[in-house]
Amino acid sequence: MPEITFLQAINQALHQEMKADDTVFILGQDIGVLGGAFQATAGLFDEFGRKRVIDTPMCEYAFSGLASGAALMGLRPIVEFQFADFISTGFDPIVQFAATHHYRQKNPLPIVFRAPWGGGSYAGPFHSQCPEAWFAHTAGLKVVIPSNPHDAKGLLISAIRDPNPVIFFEPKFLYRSQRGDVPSDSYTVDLGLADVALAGTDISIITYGAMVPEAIAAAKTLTKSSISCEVIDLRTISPLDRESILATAKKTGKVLILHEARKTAGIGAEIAAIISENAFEYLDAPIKRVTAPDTPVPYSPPLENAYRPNSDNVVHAAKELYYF
Amino acid sequence: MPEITFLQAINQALHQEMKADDTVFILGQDIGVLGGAFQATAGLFDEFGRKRVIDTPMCEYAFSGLASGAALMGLRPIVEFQFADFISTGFDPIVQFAATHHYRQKNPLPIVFRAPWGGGSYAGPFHSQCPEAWFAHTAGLKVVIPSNPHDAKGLLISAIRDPNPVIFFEPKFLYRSQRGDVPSDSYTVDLGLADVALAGTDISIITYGAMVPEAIAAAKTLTKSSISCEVIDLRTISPLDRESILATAKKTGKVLILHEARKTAGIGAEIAAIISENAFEYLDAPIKRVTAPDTPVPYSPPLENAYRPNSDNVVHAAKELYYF
Amino acid sequence: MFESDKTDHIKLLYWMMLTRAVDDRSVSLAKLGKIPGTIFSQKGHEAISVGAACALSEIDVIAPMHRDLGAYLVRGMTPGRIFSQAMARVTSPSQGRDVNTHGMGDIELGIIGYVSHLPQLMTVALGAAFSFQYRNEPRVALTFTGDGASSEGAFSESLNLAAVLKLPIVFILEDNQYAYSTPSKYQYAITDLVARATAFGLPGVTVAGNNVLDVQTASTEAIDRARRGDGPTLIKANTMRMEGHALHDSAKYVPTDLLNKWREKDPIVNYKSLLYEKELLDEQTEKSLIKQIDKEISAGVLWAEKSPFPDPATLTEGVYA
Amino acid sequence: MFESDKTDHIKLLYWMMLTRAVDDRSVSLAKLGKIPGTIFSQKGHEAISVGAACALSEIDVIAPMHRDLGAYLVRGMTPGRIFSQAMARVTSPSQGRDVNTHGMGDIELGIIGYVSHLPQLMTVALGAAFSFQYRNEPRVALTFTGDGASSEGAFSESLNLAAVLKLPIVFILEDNQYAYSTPSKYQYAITDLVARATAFGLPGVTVAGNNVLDVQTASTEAIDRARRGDGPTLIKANTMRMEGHALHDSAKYVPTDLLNKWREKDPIVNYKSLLYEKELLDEQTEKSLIKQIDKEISAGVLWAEKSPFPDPATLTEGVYA
Ligand SMILES: Cc1ncc(C[n+]2csc(CCOP(=O)(O)OP(=O)(O)O)c2C)c(N)n1
Ligand SMILES: Cc1ncc(C[n+]2csc(CCOP(=O)(O)OP(=O)(O)O)c2C)c(N)n1
Ligand SMILES: [Mg+2]
Ligand SMILES: [Mg+2]
Repeated sequence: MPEITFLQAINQALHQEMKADDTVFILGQDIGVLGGAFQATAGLFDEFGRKRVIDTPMCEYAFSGLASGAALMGLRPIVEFQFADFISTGFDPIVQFAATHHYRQKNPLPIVFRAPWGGGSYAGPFHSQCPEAWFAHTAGLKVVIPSNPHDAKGLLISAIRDPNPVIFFEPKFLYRSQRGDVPSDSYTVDLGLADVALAGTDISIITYGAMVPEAIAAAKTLTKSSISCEVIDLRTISPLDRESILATAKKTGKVLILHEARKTAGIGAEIAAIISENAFEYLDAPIKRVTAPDTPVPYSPPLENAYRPNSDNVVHAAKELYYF
Repeated sequence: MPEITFLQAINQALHQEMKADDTVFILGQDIGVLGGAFQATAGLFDEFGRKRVIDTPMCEYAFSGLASGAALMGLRPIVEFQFADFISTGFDPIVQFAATHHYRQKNPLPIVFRAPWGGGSYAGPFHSQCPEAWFAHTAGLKVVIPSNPHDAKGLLISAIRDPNPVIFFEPKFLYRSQRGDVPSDSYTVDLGLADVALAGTDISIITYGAMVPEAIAAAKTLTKSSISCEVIDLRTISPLDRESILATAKKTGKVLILHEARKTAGIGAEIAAIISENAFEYLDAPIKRVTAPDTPVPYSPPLENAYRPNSDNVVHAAKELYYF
Repeated sequence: MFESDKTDHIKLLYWMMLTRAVDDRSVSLAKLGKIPGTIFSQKGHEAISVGAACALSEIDVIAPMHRDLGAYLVRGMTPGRIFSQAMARVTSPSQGRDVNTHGMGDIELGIIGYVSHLPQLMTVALGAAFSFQYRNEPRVALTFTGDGASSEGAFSESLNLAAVLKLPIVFILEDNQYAYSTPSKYQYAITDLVARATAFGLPGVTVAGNNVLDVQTASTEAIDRARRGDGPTLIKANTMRMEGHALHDSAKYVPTDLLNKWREKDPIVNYKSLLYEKELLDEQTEKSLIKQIDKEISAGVLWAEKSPFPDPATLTEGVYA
Repeated sequence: MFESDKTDHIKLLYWMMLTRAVDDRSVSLAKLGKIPGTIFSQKGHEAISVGAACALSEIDVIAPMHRDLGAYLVRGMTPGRIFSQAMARVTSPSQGRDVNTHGMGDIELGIIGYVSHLPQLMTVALGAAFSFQYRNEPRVALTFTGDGASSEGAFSESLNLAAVLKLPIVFILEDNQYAYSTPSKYQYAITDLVARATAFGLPGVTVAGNNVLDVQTASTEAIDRARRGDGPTLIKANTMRMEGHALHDSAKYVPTDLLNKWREKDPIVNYKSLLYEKELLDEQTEKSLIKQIDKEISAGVLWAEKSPFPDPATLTEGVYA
């Protein structure tokens, strides 16, 4: 299997699905000739032309709504937001129309809303956001955040084939920093299933996205202290894989939840709630959340470095849990 | 003290603050001659004129942004959304500009974004929403949801005087159904402080908004089974009153969280997380959440009645907790 | 305009009368406490929704708003299903999950149900039009919006995107001079909203919204244009909302003079007179229309009332496909 | 236009040269790895931001976007603070919390800092204008936006709301023919964006955006109008973005011919020639300008480089006032 970057994996998934299914098309800002701000759509324009690779005007509201109408008529739109931060501009038609349509009208609505997501590159408060909790709290949407090239490709293909609106966030910090073995053929990774990224016995680290490598790095460090960590990569944020979450909590009895998004009412809160409701008797220590603080994402490197959790924070928190 | 309705309490707060401070003005749809869809602004137009009571065009985005500019220049805008459901249309300037401005630029930004909120009146998926978790997850906003006429008036006056953007949701189910003693003079109820609506020893019911009366009704029923409930009315949803939450959890060791909003990644999740992180050793039973399910708000009475938690659900869940 | 044969005229009249009858009956049902939610008044808008819908082919798609009952009926939604939607029954297009005309879509009939957020459906309609263009189908999307909704960003974005992509879509702006209680002068600062079209690069047409033939003619032209691949059109139809915004609005804020002036222009009364004048309608036909409509309405109400409410056990079904 | 005295012309030239110098130096600093974030190129836009800002009074307020470095400078923001913002230092207007020109506001200088979401700041600027009207102050808000941003709903809502409320505001649309890689023809379907003004009920004016005097004259008229209480104006300034969208954009998608054509129209070179021609500038003055600017830039860089980074311990401070 060839080793490729996270970004190439995304690009491959788009290529292959567009080739395989001519109802798939993609629209967004600067995704055509430019190939997208991050080159995720590179080559698509040359291969599929303006008909299927549409550089839109700047109008997140209208093109997000357009996706719903096209999906209703049997197409499979992929919408790219230039940054996840700009999904707030197209928020209304996603959370009101797309999210509720099937419940109210019973028509499938296969749409993928993609966006480069998250921080780590000193891009400031408006090019670093992690808005997944807004969408996880909105019934009717799926939310997916992959952590490695293999999953990125397989999950994106699943998302495109899914009959529901899927918010697909791509940790842009991993775009070029993460390489991995990725089958060249088309394949899927099921939505809704977490992955045991690392098996372990003492502490469960439940995480997703760009924090998965941090968790794994921390777990490696912790083995030196003879602490065995299980790392759960959620992959799908909504709906959550409750079984995997509860299984690991019951197994280790010590849970550390890790995410890059802000703490309050984030995904970590939901995971903590699920565990404290359903695996209370199995817990040997309080649940711990390692997350960004409740502030905007600051720009300056010393600030963003302090803002964004990393493997050191995880090691520290895991030790506290272990010696509780 | 005169007994007035929740709606009259809101109306009084607006009147008195506009009278007391001529930097306060209010804008929104149909709030002038009509007095608002629910009559919350009745009489303001006659008293203060079009200059300070502004019927805007339909443009939630622009008028939400306008509020920030006016606040920057020393005014105290109050924005009314016709329903909380429509705050998603003005979402972008609230979560991007208003929420982050002080952190980035250090200027106070005194704005109140008000809206009739929540269900219970068979108004369907788009006139019944409870979107507070979106805003609680957004750093830099305060979120307030009162449960009775007295607090409604005092909290609204505090919100207007607060130097930060405050999302102020008014349970419209209570507008006319809740009456209570309200001082005619101006007074404040501090933001950020929960209220012990009912003291008790066996079970803590942590809730807010239109669920407070349901919790109190349930608590009364439960006394017949000799179960003593403490009802905590959060009042401010963001930032949460962690001390009060932890105090009651530690006191009773059994926590039931109740809200009208959907479950996943709702405020209840954050409360459960706070407790399981900080009062783990005090818990005698798993935390329980009684909330709406993860669906849009359905219209048909049998569906909405099943969707929206009520005192029966609370009684049932509390008994389970009690006999755990 | 009078070249089309008699039946077409009778059909237009029939649809408008049926629209009003459904509206009137809904109001009575509401007064009887049989409708848990609210109802948006349709009076004054019948010629717009009927005229425009009658200009479409069966293969086309509409995305209506809350004053387009006529368009639903023309597309084949039965009065029974409309009543059952209002009465929150499981037989309704939203299975009792959505309120009044909200979410009253039926893809089989080429109707996209709307959400409250105005004019969000315009953006959805763009997508339907896009799919037709994408697949090279000779189909058209037609969507309605209001004068108030024209101030929302979504309105402008939609006109612009439709023009840039040259989509086969027709926008009908129902200018009834009010958005709830807000009159035009507090909504926009121009004399005629049709100017918006030009500013975004599509043709704009103004029609007398109370004249069903004018609406139909303008719609037909715009639809033909779209079908030919020549892109979108904005049709602004002038009318007046003759009742309150919704059930509980007494609309005291509307000057009586204005209402009186527009009462003279009732789209149904005037059209009927015109047909009598042109001898395209006689008393017997009118009576039989009334009778037929009465029958349909009664049957519809009966059917809706007999329809069950949704089972609470189904509450969480169907959030995902 | 040449009635104003020599110093005014020299000032305009000075501000444009300073703008370019800050821009150029920022690019070098970035190449040296001293700027963690990115930088938006300013080349081509100097006459617009400087001309418009120079038309304002001190009591007025600006809400700039990402190509208005000139306006910041004119309002009194020092090159040092601008460098320190780019270099993420605690002495910057955002105390190192926001990136490049984002959040580079200073209310004392009458500058409102922007957020990325375009053109959200237009709506904020409405509020500043509203406050002036509310308090009967003879002040004006001036805000800038781009051709791409004109497709966003917020743009249209802002024009409409400004016109309805007759706010003392001036909108400057910097039409540089591209929005990142997207050329005008995929952005809108009209020939001249100035048509948007009329459609929302405000006057629209087109100016040569590379001619600082034209920009200043048009701005002055619009500002006077706003100050008189006669409401908003949209000024569309034609120009060309001469570099990539931001630091790492090679802008290969821009035809070389187009760039060559506009290279001839460089706002600074041409203005300088004009001043020489009119004998309002001589070599000595030019040299001293260059020298002064060099000094300011060097001092600014030095100051910024000496400025500390923010202390991570302050991370969570100031979320609330
Ligand atoms: C985004 C949004 N804001 C507010 C509302 C509440 N609302 C419902 S109808 C209406 C007035 C609509 O006016 P117009 O577009 O002129 O249509 P009309 O009702 O007059 O036919 C308003 C403000 C809404 N539905 N959507
Ligand atoms: C709402 C929103 N969507 C996308 C972006 C990303 N973005 C930044 S600048 C830009 C192009 C802006 O074009 P224009 O308005 O013409 O200004 P210019 O950069 O050409 O001066 C885009 C798409 C953004 N800032 N805001
Ligand atoms: Mg109207
Ligand atoms: Mg541009």
